[in-house]
Amino acid sequence: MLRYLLNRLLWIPVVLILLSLVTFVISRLVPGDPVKLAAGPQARPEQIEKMIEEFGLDRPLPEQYLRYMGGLLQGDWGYSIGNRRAVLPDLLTYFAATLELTVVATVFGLLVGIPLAVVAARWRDRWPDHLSRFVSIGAVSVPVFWIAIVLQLVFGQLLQWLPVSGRFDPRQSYPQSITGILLLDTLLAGNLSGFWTASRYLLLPALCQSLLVIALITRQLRGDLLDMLRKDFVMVARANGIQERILWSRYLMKNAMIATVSMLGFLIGFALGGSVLIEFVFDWPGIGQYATKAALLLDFQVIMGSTLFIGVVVVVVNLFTDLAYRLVDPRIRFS
Amino acid sequence: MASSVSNPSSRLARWREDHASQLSDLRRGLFRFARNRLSLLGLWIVVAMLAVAVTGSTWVPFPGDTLGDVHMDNRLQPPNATHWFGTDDAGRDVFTRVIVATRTSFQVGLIILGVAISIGVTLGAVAGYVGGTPNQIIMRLTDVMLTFPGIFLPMALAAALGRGMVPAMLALSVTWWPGYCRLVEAQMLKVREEDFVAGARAIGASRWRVIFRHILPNTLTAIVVKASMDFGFAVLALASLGFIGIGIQPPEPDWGSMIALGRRFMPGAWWISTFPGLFMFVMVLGFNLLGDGLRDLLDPNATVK
Amino acid sequence: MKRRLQNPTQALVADFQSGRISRRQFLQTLAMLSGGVALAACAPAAPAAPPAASSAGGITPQVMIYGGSQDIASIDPSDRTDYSINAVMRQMYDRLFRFEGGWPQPIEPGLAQDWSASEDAREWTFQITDQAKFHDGTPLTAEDVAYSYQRTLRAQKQRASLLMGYLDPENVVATDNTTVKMTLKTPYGNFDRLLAFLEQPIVSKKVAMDNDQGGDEGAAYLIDHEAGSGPFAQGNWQIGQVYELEAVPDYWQGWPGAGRLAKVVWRKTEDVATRKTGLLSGDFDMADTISVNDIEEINGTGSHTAEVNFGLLAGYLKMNTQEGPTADPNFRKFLAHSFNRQAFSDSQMGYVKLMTGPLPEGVPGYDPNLEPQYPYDPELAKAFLDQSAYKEGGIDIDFVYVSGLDFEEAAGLILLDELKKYNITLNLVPKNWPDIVGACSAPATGPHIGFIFDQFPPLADTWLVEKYWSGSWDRPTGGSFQACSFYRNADVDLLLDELRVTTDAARAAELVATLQAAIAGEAPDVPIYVSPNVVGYNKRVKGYNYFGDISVDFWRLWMEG
Amino acid sequence: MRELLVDIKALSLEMVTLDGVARVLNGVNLTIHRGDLVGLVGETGCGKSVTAMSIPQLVPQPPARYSGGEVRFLGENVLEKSEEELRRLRSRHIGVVFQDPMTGLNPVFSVEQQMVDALLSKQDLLAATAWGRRWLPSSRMQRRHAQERAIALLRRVGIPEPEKRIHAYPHEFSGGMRQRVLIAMAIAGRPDLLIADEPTTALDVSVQAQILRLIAELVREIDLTVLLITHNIGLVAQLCNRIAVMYAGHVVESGPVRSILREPQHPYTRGLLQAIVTEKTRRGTLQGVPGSVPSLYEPPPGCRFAPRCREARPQCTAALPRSIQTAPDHQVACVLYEE
Repeated sequence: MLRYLLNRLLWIPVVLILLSLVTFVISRLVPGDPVKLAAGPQARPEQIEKMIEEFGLDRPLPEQYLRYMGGLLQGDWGYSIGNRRAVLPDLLTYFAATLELTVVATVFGLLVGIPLAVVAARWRDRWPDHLSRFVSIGAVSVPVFWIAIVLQLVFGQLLQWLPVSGRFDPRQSYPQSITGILLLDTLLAGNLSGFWTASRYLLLPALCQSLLVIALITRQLRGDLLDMLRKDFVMVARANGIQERILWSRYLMKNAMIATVSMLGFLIGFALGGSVLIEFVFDWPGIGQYATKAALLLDFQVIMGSTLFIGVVVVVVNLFTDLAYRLVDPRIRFS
Repeated sequence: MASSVSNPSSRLARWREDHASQLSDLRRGLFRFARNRLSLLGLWIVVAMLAVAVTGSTWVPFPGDTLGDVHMDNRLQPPNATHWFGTDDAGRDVFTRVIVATRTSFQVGLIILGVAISIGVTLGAVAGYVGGTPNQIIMRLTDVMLTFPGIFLPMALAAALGRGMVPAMLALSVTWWPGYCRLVEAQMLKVREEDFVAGARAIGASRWRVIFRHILPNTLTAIVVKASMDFGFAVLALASLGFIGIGIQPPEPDWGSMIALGRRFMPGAWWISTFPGLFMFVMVLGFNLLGDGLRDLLDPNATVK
Repeated sequence: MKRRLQNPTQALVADFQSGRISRRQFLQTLAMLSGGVALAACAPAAPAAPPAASSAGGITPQVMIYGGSQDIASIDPSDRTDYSINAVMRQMYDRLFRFEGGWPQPIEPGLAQDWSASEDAREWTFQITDQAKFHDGTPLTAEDVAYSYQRTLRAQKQRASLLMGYLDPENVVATDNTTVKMTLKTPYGNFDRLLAFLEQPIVSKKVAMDNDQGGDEGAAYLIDHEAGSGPFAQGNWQIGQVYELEAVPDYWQGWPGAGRLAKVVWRKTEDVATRKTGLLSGDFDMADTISVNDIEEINGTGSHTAEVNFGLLAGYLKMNTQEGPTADPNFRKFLAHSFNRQAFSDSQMGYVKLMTGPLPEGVPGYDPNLEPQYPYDPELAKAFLDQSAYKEGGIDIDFVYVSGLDFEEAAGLILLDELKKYNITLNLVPKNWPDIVGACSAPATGPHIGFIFDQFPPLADTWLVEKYWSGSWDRPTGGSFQACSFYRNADVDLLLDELRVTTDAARAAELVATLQAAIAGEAPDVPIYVSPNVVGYNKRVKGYNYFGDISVDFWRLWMEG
Repeated sequence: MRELLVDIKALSLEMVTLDGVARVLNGVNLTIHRGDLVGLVGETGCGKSVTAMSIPQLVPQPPARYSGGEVRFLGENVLEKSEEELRRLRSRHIGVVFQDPMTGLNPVFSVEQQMVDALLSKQDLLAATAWGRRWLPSSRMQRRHAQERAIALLRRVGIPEPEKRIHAYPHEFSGGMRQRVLIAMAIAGRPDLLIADEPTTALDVSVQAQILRLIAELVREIDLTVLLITHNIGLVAQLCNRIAVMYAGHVVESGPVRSILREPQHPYTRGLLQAIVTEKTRRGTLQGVPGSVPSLYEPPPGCRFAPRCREARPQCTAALPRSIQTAPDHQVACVLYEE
């Protein structure tokens, strides 16, 4: 276990170097003149030169990369030409919102997806299976930005049940930031009405984002369960007279949970990937929105920073799911 | 059995005999596929969409509306007998534009996957066949590319490459290959150990000949299944970029940008974005149902013994 | 358009802008008037009299939720770009002048109670009030004013550019506690208007220096902390999440309305439809940049108003006068007369003010009777086309615009539809803004036609120089997007050189008139329209008065309960 | 006469697959008396396992479908029993040991949990002690009790240090040990019948012998009746007292081990026995049965062995041969003995 952990940890710098190389290459493809944009329309030559120097764009590429890497390691991820702020603190702020959305969406997805998968496997090739198949394939097929708009239209504008944009009711006083995750912040502050408000704002975006998770978990887990059903231990359990109900709720459930844990990193990655469009539509101040705006503004330090940051998050999440999987699966835990 | 190789019927017969087990697998698969109503539904959707894509521009009521005609005196009409899906903010017929956009979607889907598969298969073949350091380099790069979730990377790349359809397609293509690369590499590693490759090498076939004649055809089915699923996703991804505002080229209609445009007129003129979204959903659903059915069909574990 | 001329200062400014009086007359009269105005303005702030007019009116201060279309990322007084940032800076800081009083922008005294220029318009002296104090309680002095300008000139960011042409940091000095003196590099008669437009916020020198990190003059701190003396102080402020302004009840200039606001919450909502929905559902009391498509719906509610005003945000089809078919003036005129303005106006529900020449209405010297005015006229267009080398058509030209802006796309589609008749293909090329800025660097990369919006101070020289002076694009660092016509006319260049330094108002007016005619005759661009500024608000909101900016001045607003 | 435990009469079973309907069992007759040790032999795919698993009704339906005959266990037709009755039958009366010990235990539960559950289930106590009720004092006592019994059982099947090993997870056991665990679970309810479906096929040769010895010991000690499924006639010869030979869904010959080994009567049985290498086998005389098993989708008419039979004659294909008693307790289904 320790050796494995060490091995994985040693790999991380290599992956990070490759990640930063990819993002660096992309950022150097940026055409036009972001510096000119940053300097403003009436910029004078000395302003532009000063900025080019500040960004180090006058240096040879390898040197630029080394400078960039050096900055990364010291927590200097450059600064945004769009909002004039340092990239890393902004990434951390926006990430809290994205994290909140992603975690809630993943939990949603699991809550719906796992039962759907179990039902599909239990009644294979019967109508529950077909239904779950249709739901999961439908969920990945629907353009997420479109369904988001439709939900806004229906629940926000026609029924007026739920708010359609932002994170919190502007009429209530905004919770003081402790973690940046509003659900947690309001709970920590004992602010139940705030918690309720934050949940209402979270509901629609999380629902949209969970679609992909539902789809993936249902298809994958159904397959895993069917594979398990073919295993002899199911037969042994039946031969020992263990009731179907207990077989499913106790034996297969645990196997399914372990299979789910092994997929968790993958799922969270997917949910994160969906955040770009969801945040765009719901005006959710997260990393997806930050990155989208940067892409439209050719804010290259932010493009680089947010892409890299998301890559790092996925690497870390994968590492943690791997560890979690190793902790819950006795086959690996005790070997 | 006739030994004359030139006789086509006997050649066919011999081919059938040689591939008897594959053929029977295929038969079984088709049976299973045909029994699955959802897969069939997917097939029909794809066929119908393809027909719409190919013929659409010849029968839509207002072909000019996709070529730059504007009718500012006819803006934002709700659906009616003339304009089944209503008109948009430039007075253009939404039905016409939705139908014609089907063709665009097919084109971009094909191009994106074509480029991605070419890159992925080539790199995967090299990695899987050559092994060693090249394999390590290619596969680590693949891992890294797969680390970026969703459209983060294509978005960054498309933005960097500039605006319009071509950069967007290029960005999607060059971020889409890792899946194929991994697939082909895994298949290569598996297949190259098998006997017939050893046999082909023993009779002195060149490396590349072995790759192209013997190994790649064996990975083809896996690629086809993946591609059929990916097609819908490629269309979705491009529309997503279009929605954000990267990768559109008016007056050519595009579902993603139509939805984005319609969003400004919500909820009053709901029809501008509702119909393109619905069409896109149906098409992607069709491809996914089909792909899912194909996967079942070609997955050896899925066939009942 | 609103012109409220009750106030003598405003009347004077209007006279000056329309060229009825010379700059010197203007300044002299203003100097006379300003004492009185200043007294009037200061009266409520005098320690003896409690300032809050609101309490007098008996209207309880309310919290206002404002739906803005942009985020407020940075509030560094030396680094401002977005309108949203200016909107809150205007509330947290005081400036030398105010101009929120109405439109066209009259200069009203702010911190500067009185000001004057030397004969050659190079030495400018400002008398600073001694009433103002920062939110931390320290009094605001001339030293803070001088420091604020120096700091911006040193930082060399964004809005500093216009100032840098006239000033170096050492040219700004505080000669005593209430006097600031600026010495310009070149004479400039309209310098006070430029300063008013630039709205340099006056920051507390002490706070900036106390928070200095490695010589950044407090930049890292001031990016999300204010150190100003304005009517509102910074409240709950979490970047990207929440921006709140808390009223300062005893603000030194008092509160001009019958009541005042207690607090303003700036709620960033980028999507235009969501902003409207939020307004109508009661989430917002007020929202800016409302779509013209939503005006009828909002006005139809009875409870809400969408107010349309036309300021100085003007859209042009800028044509590349150096490269491609558009280098031919006849072809440019053909394009100009081919653009169906009425159809475009229809596409914007009629909420446009079509332009007739290079300058928008509202800029002093604007000539409403200029010829030609580029009416839509296919016959005339055809005549110009026949004189060009492209009689037979068969060419492709690019129409570049900002992707996602539906009104720009509509303009492109209208032109595309028309040009098909002449066998000319118009490629609509949506680009993101930075790409356009980059492309406008040089004629070789510049688009054939670019749909570009310009906005300058209401000073004819700035408008004409930035857009039509060849030095604005033919320079080592490349041109700005405003000069994307790459216009070069030696005569025009000469006239512009003269305009920039002349201190004689009559000569200036003459030059502006000549320049407009000369430029319009060559059609380096097609002036299309002044974009409407639509602000929607609940009728409970009182005191709104358009003053040329997208956003509103919260200081003047109040809400009925 | 000893008690008749299992009586399978003319059992027919079909499998519905994508290729059509496979007639897997075609009128199988088989009897097992208490105390018997029956070896069920035949080639792969001949229906041995399906026949055996029909007794506790462990053949998944669908795809399987019983199309005729009956399976009587202690006189009652199991084909007519309800799911709950079957469950009791399985838990109390019949133990099953499967072929592959590697997948027979759930990898994510400890051996203890699985054995305790199995034991409680056999006493119908599992539902009452599971989930929410798990922490009730009575449940805990039941579980502790079951745990003690599980340790005793593990000790009995030859697992060293069972008190410690019981807490281990399946992957920590070798294949042989896992099979012992599975046997322990199978005999935990003191079943009337133990079905061992090729229990040693997946194991090393050295381990095979140990497992067989264990079964033999258990038979002696706890008076177990065993149905041993195997394709290894040698094994049957050593261990069993009766043999049933199956071919393509039909029992072609059955009888006492001695009788059949000495005088095999069905041509298939003879072929099978000739394929065995013994010390008497002379070089060059090793023979198998030529040809291959017929398709179950389109079985040949009449005797299914006829196409491969050296002694086939015209009437073989006319109808399925009757079962004929040729010696005491020795039946054969072949037209050769019809005269």
